[in-house]
Amino acid sequence: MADKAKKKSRVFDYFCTGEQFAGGVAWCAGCPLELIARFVPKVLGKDMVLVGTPSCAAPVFHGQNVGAWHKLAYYACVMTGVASSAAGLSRYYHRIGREATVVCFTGDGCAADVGFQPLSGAAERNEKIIYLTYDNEGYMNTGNQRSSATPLGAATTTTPVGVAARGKPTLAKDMPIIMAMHHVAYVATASPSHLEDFAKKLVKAKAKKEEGFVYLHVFCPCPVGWRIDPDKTIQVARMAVRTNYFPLWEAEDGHFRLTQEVAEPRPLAEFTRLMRKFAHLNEGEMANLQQVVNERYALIKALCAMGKPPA
Amino acid sequence: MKAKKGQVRVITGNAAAAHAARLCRPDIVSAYPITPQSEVTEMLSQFRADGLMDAEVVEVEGENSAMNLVCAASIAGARTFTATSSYGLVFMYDALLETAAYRAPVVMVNVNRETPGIHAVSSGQQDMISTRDSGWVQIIVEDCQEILDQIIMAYRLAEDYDIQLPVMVNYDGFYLSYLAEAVEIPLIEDVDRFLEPLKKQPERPKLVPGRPVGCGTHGIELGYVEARYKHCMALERVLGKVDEIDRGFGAYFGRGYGGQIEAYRTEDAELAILVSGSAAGTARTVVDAKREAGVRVGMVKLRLFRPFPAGRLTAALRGKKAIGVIDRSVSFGWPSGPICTELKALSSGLGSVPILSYIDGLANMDITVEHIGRVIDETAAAARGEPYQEVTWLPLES
Amino acid sequence: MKEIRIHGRGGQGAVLAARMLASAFVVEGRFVASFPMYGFERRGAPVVAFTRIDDKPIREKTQVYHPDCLIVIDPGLMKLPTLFAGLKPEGILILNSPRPLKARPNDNLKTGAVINATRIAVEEIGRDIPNTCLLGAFAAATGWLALSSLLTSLGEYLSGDMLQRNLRSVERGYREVEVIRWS
Amino acid sequence: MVIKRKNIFKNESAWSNADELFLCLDTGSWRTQRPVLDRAKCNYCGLCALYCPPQCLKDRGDYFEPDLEFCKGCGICATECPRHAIVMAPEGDFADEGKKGSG
Repeated sequence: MADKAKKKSRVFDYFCTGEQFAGGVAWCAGCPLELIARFVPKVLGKDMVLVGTPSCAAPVFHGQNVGAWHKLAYYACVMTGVASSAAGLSRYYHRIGREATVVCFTGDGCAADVGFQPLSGAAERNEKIIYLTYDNEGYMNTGNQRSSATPLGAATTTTPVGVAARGKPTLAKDMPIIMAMHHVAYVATASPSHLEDFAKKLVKAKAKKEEGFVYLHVFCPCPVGWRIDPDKTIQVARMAVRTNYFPLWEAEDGHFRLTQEVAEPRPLAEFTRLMRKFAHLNEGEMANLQQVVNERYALIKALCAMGKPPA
Repeated sequence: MKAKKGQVRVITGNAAAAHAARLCRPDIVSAYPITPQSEVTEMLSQFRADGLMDAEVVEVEGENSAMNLVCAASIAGARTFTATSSYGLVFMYDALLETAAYRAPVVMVNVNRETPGIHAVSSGQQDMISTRDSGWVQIIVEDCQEILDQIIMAYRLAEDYDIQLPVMVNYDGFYLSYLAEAVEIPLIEDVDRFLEPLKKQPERPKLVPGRPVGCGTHGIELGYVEARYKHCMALERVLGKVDEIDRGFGAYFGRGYGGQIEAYRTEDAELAILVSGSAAGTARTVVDAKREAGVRVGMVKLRLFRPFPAGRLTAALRGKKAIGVIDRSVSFGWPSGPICTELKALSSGLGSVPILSYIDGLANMDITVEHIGRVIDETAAAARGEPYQEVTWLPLES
Repeated sequence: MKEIRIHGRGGQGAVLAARMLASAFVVEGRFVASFPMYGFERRGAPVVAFTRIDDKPIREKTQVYHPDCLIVIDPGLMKLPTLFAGLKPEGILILNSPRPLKARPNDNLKTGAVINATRIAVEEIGRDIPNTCLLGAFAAATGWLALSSLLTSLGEYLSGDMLQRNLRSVERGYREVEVIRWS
Repeated sequence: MVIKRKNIFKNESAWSNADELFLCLDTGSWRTQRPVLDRAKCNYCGLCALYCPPQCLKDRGDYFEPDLEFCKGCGICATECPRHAIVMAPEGDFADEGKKGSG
């Protein structure tokens, strides 16, 4: 048993509190959102105040009448008001000296689209909050419509494939880079496939939110919308990292660093073939998407190469 | 008891609003500038910068964020203040609904201005009318002193344990926002004492880290109905509470406004006009002049628009032979102005007397002495049984 | 009740002048109401401001249509076709101009007061802000207001060196204004 | 009008409260396949527990055991187990056993 204990994953050491959600909640089988939602409070602790909005998370985050699916202090708000509501909570808790970790938890549809303005505003004001985006690359709660985080070429119900259309014609908004360019305290990407990396970033986020705004962009493959077998979502997330489709990095006070540099990145096709939303892409379209991945990765590399800014 | 005295200064309506907010010691202030409200936002930032107000002032990137921010802060336990106008008010519409349903006791001034579409940087109550069904308490005031006093009273109302509702204090853009007149600014210690009863009541629900509670749950069937019902009942309680707070304010500071409505020379009047906002001031002078000329006219100033003061309006207007109503906005889909349309809903109490609707004061156009004179003359004619026009757009017909 | 209409351009201090005037009357225990009418706040664009003074509370919230007195901060505004609109008989004009009035510009005018407020402002304040100088001229030409009340009211709006400079500007306006009375 | 019904919410507004009512779904009934653990292969690394979205693998001291009360049968634990100690078996094979029971 002693040698077995040695093998137990170090990730468990990051947990400072127990499960905050009910055993059975309404998320799809295999959805990494459930994993992320249960994981985050365990690392951040019980002073977390969760701020949420209509999204795949809402049926579990919001209660039903007086009943609740979790034990966290929770504030539900309109999609346009997540970051600003969190700022209101955080400002008051700081004013009265109450310990609190105010965490916005929204999908990419809120963060990158309808809730973007207040998010950008809160970042610019360096509000002492954590904003976590789970990126499933579309509006999944309403049935897989495109968002501005939907990648080039992806098929969704509003960017379908037909004789006159080939999926989404434009690129995904590069949210974590956009947020890093707000010069906030801390920005990081994370993946449910790399849980220790994720846990470290949460720990750092909790500390950095005392200085200012923290933005976490977490990859969240959707088994339903992307058409992935439920057991493969973590593999898809892992392959997104290994192909540099979703590089794991952080920017602490403007200092960029790859936290999981991939020695020999795999071709993008090894990622796209795990799901159906890219199944229609021809060779040229695949090459275009690969080019996008290469360019975005080159940007991250260039930012990392700048090193620590002079004091 | 001797009325508490303050310092008299010549300040604008906007400055009166900012001073009122400062005097109530808010925890969190957040507003986005917009003409003709900007002076309020600027002054609050200056109070903060000068160390005259110990509040967190958050310069948000839009009105929607301002309302979400103060709503959430309020739910955390803060006393909050915000200010807006027109485009800003409608931009925060979703958050307005949420703030009301969350029963967050936010106090906001809305500086009345025309709404988007026919672009107009000018006065009009259309913005307030457009948010009528948001579940807020809506109060309309007449002059700079009333702006200041009503904001202080608004906190007593909003934060009352039996009420717990956001309160919107409306005043005319330009005509009041930029009007400079002598205003008595109370001492902050006196305002503290006036607001003191709020500290002696049960604690309203607050979002506290570590407690397993959630503000904003799904209302499922009867849960939804119950929350809606409670909201409507709270609005009903506002009616009497507004009068009570007004009386208390009058006793303490020596200035009262009548609560839900103010009836001016109506008791022995044969006919009456119903007016709100800055036009009520002008209407007084016209009523006085017409009285001199032998016309038995009175005026009712509508102060509370939501909830609608049906009982007190009926009592003040019952027995009048005709009523003229001046609206500074329109009611899309009804021919008469919105306040007039609502008054007509009281016909069971008022009897089938002529109710004449006048649309005036849109887009900064003046509700002049002549216009109000015409309203009184035509209402008097209707009271005598002469034929009358149901709806008159005064600027188009004078 | 006296009603005053002030014509100026954005940046010349018409709105502030109206408020200072109101404050000065409050010093004398009078009731006042003052407000400007403009849309966008733009430097150089024409601005109108109204001030009412009375011995009892002022309830009218309308614009001023029949002024007793006009204060014109910019001589170029004399060309405005509506400048004298509604002026009451026995009307008073307070004009900032480097040139004296050649003729009676309006039949309702009884008193014309001209002061080169721009020159005085440049000399005393160092910038072309003629508003306070014109208020001094107003006090002298109308006799409605004591100079001392005006000087007191300035303290509510200005401080330090700027207050001192403006006080000198007011006093020079009061002393140097040239008043013509038509019969 | 007098409403006699007992209030659902203690407050004026609609708040949830986990202390009053902690909700839970019977997600164990969603399953069409279930994880079956071969304890001999398990090395107690815990990756199955970490990756399980509903977090329903229980730490038994030297192995992790699927708790079928809430397991939705997604199969992530089986796919992620580096030692292939978990296999997914059709739920129909266990029709007689109810929810409980595991490998």
